[in-house]
Amino acid sequence: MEKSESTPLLEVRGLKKYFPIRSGFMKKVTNHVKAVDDLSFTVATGETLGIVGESGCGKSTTGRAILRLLEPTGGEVIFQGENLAALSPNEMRMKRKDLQIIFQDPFASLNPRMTVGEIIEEPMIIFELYETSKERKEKVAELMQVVGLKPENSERFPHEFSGGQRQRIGIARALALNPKLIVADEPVSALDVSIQSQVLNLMRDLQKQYGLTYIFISHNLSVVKHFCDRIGVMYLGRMVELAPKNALYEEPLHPYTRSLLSAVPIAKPKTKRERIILTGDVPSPANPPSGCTFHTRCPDCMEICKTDKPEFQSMGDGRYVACHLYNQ
Amino acid sequence: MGRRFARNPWAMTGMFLLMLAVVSALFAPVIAPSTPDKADLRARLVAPSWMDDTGKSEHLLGTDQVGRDLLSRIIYGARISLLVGVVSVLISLVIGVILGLIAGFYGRWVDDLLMRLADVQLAFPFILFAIIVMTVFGAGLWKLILVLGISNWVGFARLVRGQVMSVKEMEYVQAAKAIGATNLRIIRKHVLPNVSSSIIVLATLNVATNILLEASLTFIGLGVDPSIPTWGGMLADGRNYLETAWWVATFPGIAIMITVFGINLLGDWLRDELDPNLRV
Amino acid sequence: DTSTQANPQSKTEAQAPAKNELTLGVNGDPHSWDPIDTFLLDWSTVATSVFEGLVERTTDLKIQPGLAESWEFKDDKTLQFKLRKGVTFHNGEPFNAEAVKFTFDRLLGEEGKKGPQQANYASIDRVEVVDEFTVNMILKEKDPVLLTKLAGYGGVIVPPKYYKEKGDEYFNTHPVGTGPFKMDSYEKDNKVVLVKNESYWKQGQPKLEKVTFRFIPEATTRLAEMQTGAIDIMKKVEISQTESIKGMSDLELMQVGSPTVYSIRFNTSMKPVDNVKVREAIAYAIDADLIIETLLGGYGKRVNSFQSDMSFGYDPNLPLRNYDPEKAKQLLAEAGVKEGTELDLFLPGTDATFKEVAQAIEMQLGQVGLKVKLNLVDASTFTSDLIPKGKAGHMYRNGWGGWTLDFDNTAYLMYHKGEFWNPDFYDEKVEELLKTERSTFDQEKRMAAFKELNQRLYELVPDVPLYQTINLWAVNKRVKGFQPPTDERIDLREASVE
Amino acid sequence: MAAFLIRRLLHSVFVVLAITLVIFVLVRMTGDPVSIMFQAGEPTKEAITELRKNLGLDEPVYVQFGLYLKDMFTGNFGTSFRTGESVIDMMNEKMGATLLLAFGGMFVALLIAIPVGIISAVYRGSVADFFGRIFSLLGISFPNFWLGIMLIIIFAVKLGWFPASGYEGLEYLVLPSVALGLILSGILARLVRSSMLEVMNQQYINTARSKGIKEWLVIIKHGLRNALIPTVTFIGLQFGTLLGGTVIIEQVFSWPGIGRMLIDAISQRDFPVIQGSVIILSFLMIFVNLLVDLSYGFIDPRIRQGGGKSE
Amino acid sequence: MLEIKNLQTRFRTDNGEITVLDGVSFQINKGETIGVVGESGCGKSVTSLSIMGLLPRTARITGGEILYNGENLVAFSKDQMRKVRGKEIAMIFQEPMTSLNPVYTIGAQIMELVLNHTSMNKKQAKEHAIQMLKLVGIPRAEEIVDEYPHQLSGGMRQRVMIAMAMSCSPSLLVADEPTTALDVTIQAQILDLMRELQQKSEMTIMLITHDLGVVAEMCDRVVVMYAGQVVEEAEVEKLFATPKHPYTVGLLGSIPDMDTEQEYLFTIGGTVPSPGQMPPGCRFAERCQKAFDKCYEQAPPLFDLNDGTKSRCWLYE
Ligand SMILES: Nc1ncnc2c1ncn2[C@@H]1O[C@H](COP(=O)(O)OP(=O)(O)OP(=O)(O)O)[C@@H](O)[C@H]1O
Ligand SMILES: Nc1ncnc2c1ncn2[C@@H]1O[C@H](COP(=O)(O)OP(=O)(O)OP(=O)(O)O)[C@@H](O)[C@H]1O
Ligand SMILES: [Mg+2]
Ligand SMILES: [Mg+2]
Repeated sequence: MEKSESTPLLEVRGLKKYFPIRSGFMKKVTNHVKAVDDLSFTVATGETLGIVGESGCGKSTTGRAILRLLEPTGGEVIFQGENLAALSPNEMRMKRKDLQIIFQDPFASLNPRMTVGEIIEEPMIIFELYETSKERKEKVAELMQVVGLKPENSERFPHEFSGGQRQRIGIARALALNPKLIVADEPVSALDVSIQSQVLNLMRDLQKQYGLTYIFISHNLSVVKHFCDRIGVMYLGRMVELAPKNALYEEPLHPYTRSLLSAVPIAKPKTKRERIILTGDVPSPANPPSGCTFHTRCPDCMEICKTDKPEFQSMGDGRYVACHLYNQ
Repeated sequence: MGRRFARNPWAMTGMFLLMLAVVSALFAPVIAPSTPDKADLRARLVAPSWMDDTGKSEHLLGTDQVGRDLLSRIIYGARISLLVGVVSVLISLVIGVILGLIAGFYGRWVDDLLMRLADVQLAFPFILFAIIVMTVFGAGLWKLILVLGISNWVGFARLVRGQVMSVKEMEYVQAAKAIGATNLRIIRKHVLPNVSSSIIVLATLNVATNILLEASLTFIGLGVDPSIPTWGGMLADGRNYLETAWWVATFPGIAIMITVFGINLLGDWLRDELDPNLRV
Repeated sequence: DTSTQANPQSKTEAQAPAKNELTLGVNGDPHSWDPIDTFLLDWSTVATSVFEGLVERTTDLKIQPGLAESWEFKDDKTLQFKLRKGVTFHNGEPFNAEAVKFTFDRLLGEEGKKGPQQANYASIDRVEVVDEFTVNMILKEKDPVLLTKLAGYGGVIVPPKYYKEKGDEYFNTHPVGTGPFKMDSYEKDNKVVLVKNESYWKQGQPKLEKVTFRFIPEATTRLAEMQTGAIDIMKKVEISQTESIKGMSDLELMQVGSPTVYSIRFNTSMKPVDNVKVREAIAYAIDADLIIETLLGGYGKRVNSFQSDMSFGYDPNLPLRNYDPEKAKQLLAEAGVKEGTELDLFLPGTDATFKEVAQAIEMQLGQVGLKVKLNLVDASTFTSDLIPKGKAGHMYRNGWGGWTLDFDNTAYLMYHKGEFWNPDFYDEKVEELLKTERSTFDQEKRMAAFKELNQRLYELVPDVPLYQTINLWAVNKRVKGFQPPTDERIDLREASVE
Repeated sequence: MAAFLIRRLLHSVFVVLAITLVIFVLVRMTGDPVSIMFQAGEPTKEAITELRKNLGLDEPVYVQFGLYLKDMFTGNFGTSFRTGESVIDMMNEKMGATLLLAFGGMFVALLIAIPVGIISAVYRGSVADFFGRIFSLLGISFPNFWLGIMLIIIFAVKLGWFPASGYEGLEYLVLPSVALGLILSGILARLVRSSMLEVMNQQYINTARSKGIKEWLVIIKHGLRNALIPTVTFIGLQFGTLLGGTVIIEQVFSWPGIGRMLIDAISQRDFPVIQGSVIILSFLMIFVNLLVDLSYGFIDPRIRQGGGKSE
Repeated sequence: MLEIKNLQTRFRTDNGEITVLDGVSFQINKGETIGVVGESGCGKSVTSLSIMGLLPRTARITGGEILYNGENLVAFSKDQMRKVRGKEIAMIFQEPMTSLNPVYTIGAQIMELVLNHTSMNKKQAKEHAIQMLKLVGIPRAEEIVDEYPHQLSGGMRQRVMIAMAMSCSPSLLVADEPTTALDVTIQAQILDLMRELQQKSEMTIMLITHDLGVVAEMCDRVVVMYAGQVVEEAEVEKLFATPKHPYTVGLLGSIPDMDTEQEYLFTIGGTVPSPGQMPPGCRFAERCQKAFDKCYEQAPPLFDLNDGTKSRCWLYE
C-alpha cells in the first residue's frame, strides 16, 4: 500500500462532469445534473481501486470521464504524468491503447453484427498493431484462450454465447491493446452468481499475469470487498469516503458507508446485526441538497450538515472521509 | 433465418409472388409469347383466348387498345415496375440514410436543420410536388423515378436518425470509441450495420408504395411514355374499357396487386424477423 | 337536395315529377363566368344559355340575328346594328344601345386588358350610340370574319348597371345576361344550376324549367353517372366508351362533326425532318384511314389539310396521301435516312385517345424503319412553351379548333413566319398567298388564294393532317329537342324532358 | 408547455418560409402564365406586356417574392390570375370539402383498422389474425384511383347503393371516404397490430391481469390506450399523404376540393392559387402535427408533465 | 395451503415445443415465507406465472396440479381464475419501473383492483387506496394517489405495487424478485416493509429471488431450482449450514464472503443447459464435481431426506 502511494499510475484531481438540463423554447441551459462533482483520488500501478455507491451516484460517469468517453467539465486526469483532459481528440485516441474499459451489460457492449473474432481484432486494426491479418488472427486466438473461450468459436456472433462468455469477449477486447489501466464498470452485476465468480477469478488472474491496474466499479459491496484493495464510496456525485478495504469494512467512518454496509443482505441466516435503514430516496443530482448532500437521510445529521459542505479530509492510514462528524 | 423462412407460409407466399414478377422481369424475352410493342390495330381489344367462343384469339389474356398481346406487355411490364420501385427506393435510401446518419450522429444544430428540412418535405404533399416537377420537366421514366426517389427520403432519414440516436448510446459504440475508433469507423462498422435491418424493412415496403404511386401519376397524365409497358400505365389507360374490354385494365391491376402484395408479405415477415422488438 | 337521384329504387319516381329539369355532365369548370376573361370551351358550354351576342351561330354554323335584328355596312369601316327591342337582362335591366356600348368599351378598355378576349376584337375601334336601339361599330381595319367573331365569347352583351353596381369579382360568379336561362346558383367544381328566364324574348322558349350542369372531370365517372341516371346528357364521350353506351337501351349516342382537326406537325428546321422528302415519307407511312377505322371507331373524318371540311378554304379536290409504306421507304432512302433513325413525337399526357393514335403512329413509322419516341408532356407546357419555342421535338401533335370556320385563322397562325404557333416554318410563296387572302373581302378571290395555298402546303408537308374529330355525346332518350353542337356551345332553348 | 409551443411555432415559421420559397421558385419554372391565358387568341406583343404588367410578372423574381412575403404576413395570399378572386376566399370555399373528405377517410381508416389491428394482435397466429393481415396487406396493394373507380362501378352503377360522384349530402361522402380510407386502414391496422403486440408484452399488462379484471378490459383499457401513442403519431405523419390522396380521389369522385382546384391551377399556371394553396395546406399539415403532439399529453401523462415530446 | 405437484409447463417456440418446467413440486404452508432461488432462466418466473394462470398464450401447463386450499387451479376456468387473482393470490413483479401502467394514476390502478373484487364504491375505494399507500409508508399518500407512475422513484413504485397487491388482503403474495432492480438501501427498506406487513396480516409469501442473502434474511424455507426442476428444498438454516445438493453447495461457495478473505472464489464451471437440449441424466451432472456414471445416465428423483429436506441427487439415494 505504501508503494502504491508513492508511484500513482493515475491521479484524478477535482474531476467534474455536469450534464446540462435544457428547457425553454431556445433550449437554454437552465440547470445542471452534477453527475460527478469535484472528485479526487489516485490509483497506484497494479492495485485495484473499487468505487461503490447506489444507482445514479456517478460511478459510471466517473469511469467514462477518466477515459474521456465523456468530456469532463472540469478537473484533471493525470495518467503517467500527462493530463488526459487537456489532450486533443486525436492525441487522446492514441492514448486509448493504455486505457481500456469493460462494460456492465454483456448484451449491449458487443456489436451484434460482428463476429467474436472481428470484435477482438478491431482494436488491433485500429492501432495497426500487427503487420498481417494472420498475425492478428493468431493474437485473437491467443486472447480467446486467455479468457477461457474456445478459439474455434471466433466466427460466431455474440448472441450465440452466454452472458458470462460474452463478458469474457469484452475482456479479451480490452486486453487486445495491452492496456495499463482497465476501468471495469460493473463487470459482473448482470451475471449469475456462479458465473460472477468465474469472471472475477479470471480478472484476478489477468491482473497477476499482465500487471494490470483496475478501477472496479460496482454496487455490490461483497464483490468489491472481495476484489479490491482500496475502496471509494460515492454519494450524489461526490466521494464521501475512501479507505483501504479492511479498514473500511471493519470500521466505516461515514454514516452513509455504515448504513450501506448494514443494508447488505448476508447469506447467513440468523446472524443478528444492527441495521440502519435509511429513510427516503436518493435525492436528484439535478437538485442536490444544500450542505452535506447526505444530510436529508443521515441518521447522525447535525445543524452544520444542512449548510456547510464537509471537506474530503485525510484521516491518516490512507483514509479519507467527507463528514462533519470528524471535524477537529 | 433461413430455416425459419422455409417454415413460414407468409414469407414463402410473399417470396413466391415476388418471384413471379422478378422472373418475368429477368426472362421476359424468353417467357413472353410476343414482344410488348407488336401492335395490330385490326386485332385490338381481342378477348382472352379462354373466353373467346370463336376460338380465333391466340392471346391468353387478350389484346389491348392498340392490339398488343396483353400477356407479353404484363411480363415486360414487370421490368419497368420493379425498376421504378427499386431504383426510386434506392435513391431515397441513399439520401435518407446519409442525412439520417449525419443528423443522428452529430445531433444539435445539424440535426435541427436536417429535421426542419424533413418537415418542409413532409408538409409539402407528395402528389403536388410530383405534379409540379413533372409539369416543369416533362414526364418520363427516369424523371418519375427521380421524383419518387427525392420525395421519399424523409422516411429513411427519420428512421435512421432515431435508430442512430439510440445505437449511439449503446455500450458497444462506447466500447468502439474506447478502443480508439474514429467517428467514420464507428458509423461504418457499428452504427450502420445495426440500423440496416430497419432500413431493409422500410425499403421493402417503400418499393410496394412506389409501384402504386407510378400508377397514380399515370392516372393524372404524368406517367411514362405509353409505349413503355408499365402496369400503372396499362391500368390507367385501360380504365375506359372496363365495361367493353375488362381485361385491358384488370390483368395489369392484378399484376400490380400480386406483386405489391408479395412485397408487403415479405416486408412484413422481414419486419418480424429483423426487428427484435416484435419477435417472441 | 338531390339525394333522391342517387337512389335507384326511387330513380323512376324521382325523375317523373322532376319533369322539365335537365342535368348535364360536363368535363370542366371555367371558374369565371365573365366572358372577357376566358377562352375555354367549358365556359361556352354553359354560358351560351346565359349570355347572348348581337349575332349568333346556328347549329349548322350560319350567322343569324341575335340581339341585333339587322346590320349593314355604312362604309368600309362602319357597321351599323339595329337592336332588338323589349329585351331585358335577368336582373330586369333593359337591353339597349348603352349596354352594347358598355360591353365593347369594357372589352376594349382597361378591364379587357386583363383577359385574353380583347385581342380577338382588335379590329374594332369603338362603338357609338346612334339612338336607343341603334349602334355604330367603328373599325380600325377591315376584318372579313368580324361577324363570326361577334358571335364569339368576347362579344356577348353584359348589363352595365348591374356590372357597375356589383363589381367585377361578383360578376365572375354571378353572371347576368339576356339568355334563355339565368344562373340560379354556382358551386365551384361541383355544379351550376340555371333556371328558366321567364321573360325571354323568343316566344315559347325556353322549354325547360331548370338545367343543372355538373362538373365531372373523369370520363369514367361521367359515364357511371350517365348509367345511374344521375345525369341526362354527357359531354365528351370517349371513343373507348361508345360501346358501353350503345349497350344501354335508354341511352343514345349522338355524334356531331367538329371543326377541330388533328395533325402531326414537323419542326421543319430540325434534321432529318427539314428534308421535305422525309416529311412526305412520314405522311405516306401513316395509315390514317386505319387509325380512324379502328382507334376512332369510325368517329373521325380524314382531311387533306389542317382544317375541317366546314372551314372556308377547304378544298375537297385536293388529293389525300394514302398509306403507302413502300413509297415511304423509297423516299427515306432517297433522303439518305438510315434505318432506325430516332424521331421524337410530343403529345399532351391527358389526351387518352391521341395516346393510342400516337402509339399506332409509332408502330407504323416503325414499319418503315423510323424509331419514334413518344414524349408525354403537360398540356399547358406543351401549348404555351414547347410548341412556340420549337422545343416539341421533330414532330408534335397539334389540335386546332378553327373556331372562325375560315382557314385564315388557322393558316395565318400556323404558317405565317414569326407567329406564336409557328417557330420555324417559312415559305415565301405561302407568305405571299396569306397576304393576298387577307387583303380582300372578295370571298372568291380568297378561295382561290386558299386553293393555291393548300396546294403549296400539300407539297411542302409542314404537317401531316390526320383527321377531323367527331364529338360524341350520350343522351338519355327522355331528352327531346337536343342538338349536339359543333362548337360545344349547347343551345338548350328547344330542349325538353319527357 | 408554453416554451414547447413557442419552439414549435418558430419551427413552423421556418418551415412555412422554406415552403413558400420552394413553391415560389417551382411555380415560376412551370412556364409563362400569360401565354397560356392567350392560348386560343391572337395576342399582340403589347397585350402580352400589358397583361404581364397587370399580373405583376414584370418585376424581377426576388422583388416579386419580397412583395409576396409582405402580403402574406398581412394574411393576403394574392388573387387568382384567372378569375381575380382572392386566393383566401377560394381556399375558404374549398377547404371544407377537402377536410371533410380527409376526415371521412381517416374515420373509415380508424373504424376498420383499430378492431382489425386489435384482434390480429390479441389472437396472434389465429385465423382472425390471418384474415386481418390479408386484409390489411390487400388494402395497401391497390392504386387508389383504381379502387375509386371500382367502388363507383360496384356500389353506384351495379348496386345503386350510393351516388357515384358529386358533393351534396352525407351519402356522397361514403364512396370517396372508403376509397381514401381503405388504403390507410391497411397500413394503420398493421401499425395497431404491432403496437398492440408490443404493449401486450409489457409488464403492466400482466399486472392488470393479476388484478383479476376481464380480459377485454385489459386489452382496451391497458393495451389500446398505450398502443395509441404510436398510432396517433402515425396519423399525424400520414395526414399529408391523406391530403395528397384527396387530389386523386377528388378527381375520380368530382369532389369540389382543394386538390382539383390545385390541379386546375397548375395546368393554368395560376401562380397565386398554386402558391397560396400549397402554403395553406402546409399550414394545415403543421397544425395537425401540432395537434398530434398536443394529443400525446392526453394519452400519455409522462409527456403532459414533461412539457412536450422531444423527437 | 398451496401445493404444487409435478408441474410441467411447456412453451411453443420457433424450434418446436420446449419443456421449461419439468416436474416442479413443493408446498407452501400458511403464514410462512418460502424462498425460491435459482439462477436466471431456471424457471422461477414461469412457476409463479403458472400459479397465477398468467402464462403467455404460447405456453401451457401440460401436467401436474396446483392445489390451492385443496382446489386444483390448473382446472379452473378463466372466470374462476379471475376471482382468485388479486383477491386470493396477489403478485408483484421484478421491474417496478414497468409494472405500473404509465397512463393511469396510482389511485386509479389500485382502485381498479379494489372495485373489481369488493363492493366498495369509488369514493370508498379511493379512501382505501390512500389507506393502503399509507400502510406501505408512502408519504403524502393523499397527493400520490392522483399522481402518475413516472413521477415516483423505483422504490416508491415498488411500494405502490405492494400496496396494490395487499389491497384485497390476499392470503398468498407471490413476489417475483421484488427488489432485484433496487438499490441496496432501498432494498433494505422494501424487505423490511414486507416483513412488517407479513407480521401484521399473517400473509403467506412466496419470494422469488436469485440473491441468497435476501433468502437468508427473509425466508423460513427455501426451494432451490435448477434448469426447470426443484433440486433442493430445506429450512433456511439447514440449507445454509448443510447444503445437500452439489449445486446448492456451489452456489453458496460462489458468493464472496464479507467476513473471510479469499483470493479466488469457488466456481461452478460450465453453463446451464438450454431448455431444448436437456441431458438425459441429472441436469447438473455436466457441471458437477461429484458426478459419477449414474448421474449421466439416469435422472435423479427428488429424495426426501426425512428432516424436511429434499434433494435431487443420486448421492442421497
Ligand atoms: N448523458 C447524460 N445526460 C444527462 N444526465 C446523465 C447522463 N448520463 C448520466 N446522467 C446522470 O448522471 C447521474 C450519474 O449517472 P451514472 O450513470 O454515472 O450513475 P451510476 O452511479 O453509474 O449509476 P448505475 O449504478 O445505475 O450505473 C445520474 O443521475 C444520471 O441521471
Ligand atoms: N415466452 C417464452 N417463450 C419461450 N420460452 C420462454 C418464454 N418465457 C420464458 N421462457 C423460457 O423459460 C425458461 C424459464 O424462464 P423464467 O422467466 O421462468 O426464468 P427465471 O428463473 O424467472 O429467470 P430470471 O431470474 O431471469 O427472471 C427460460 O429458459 C426461458 O428461455
Ligand atoms: Mg453505471
Ligand atoms: Mg424471472
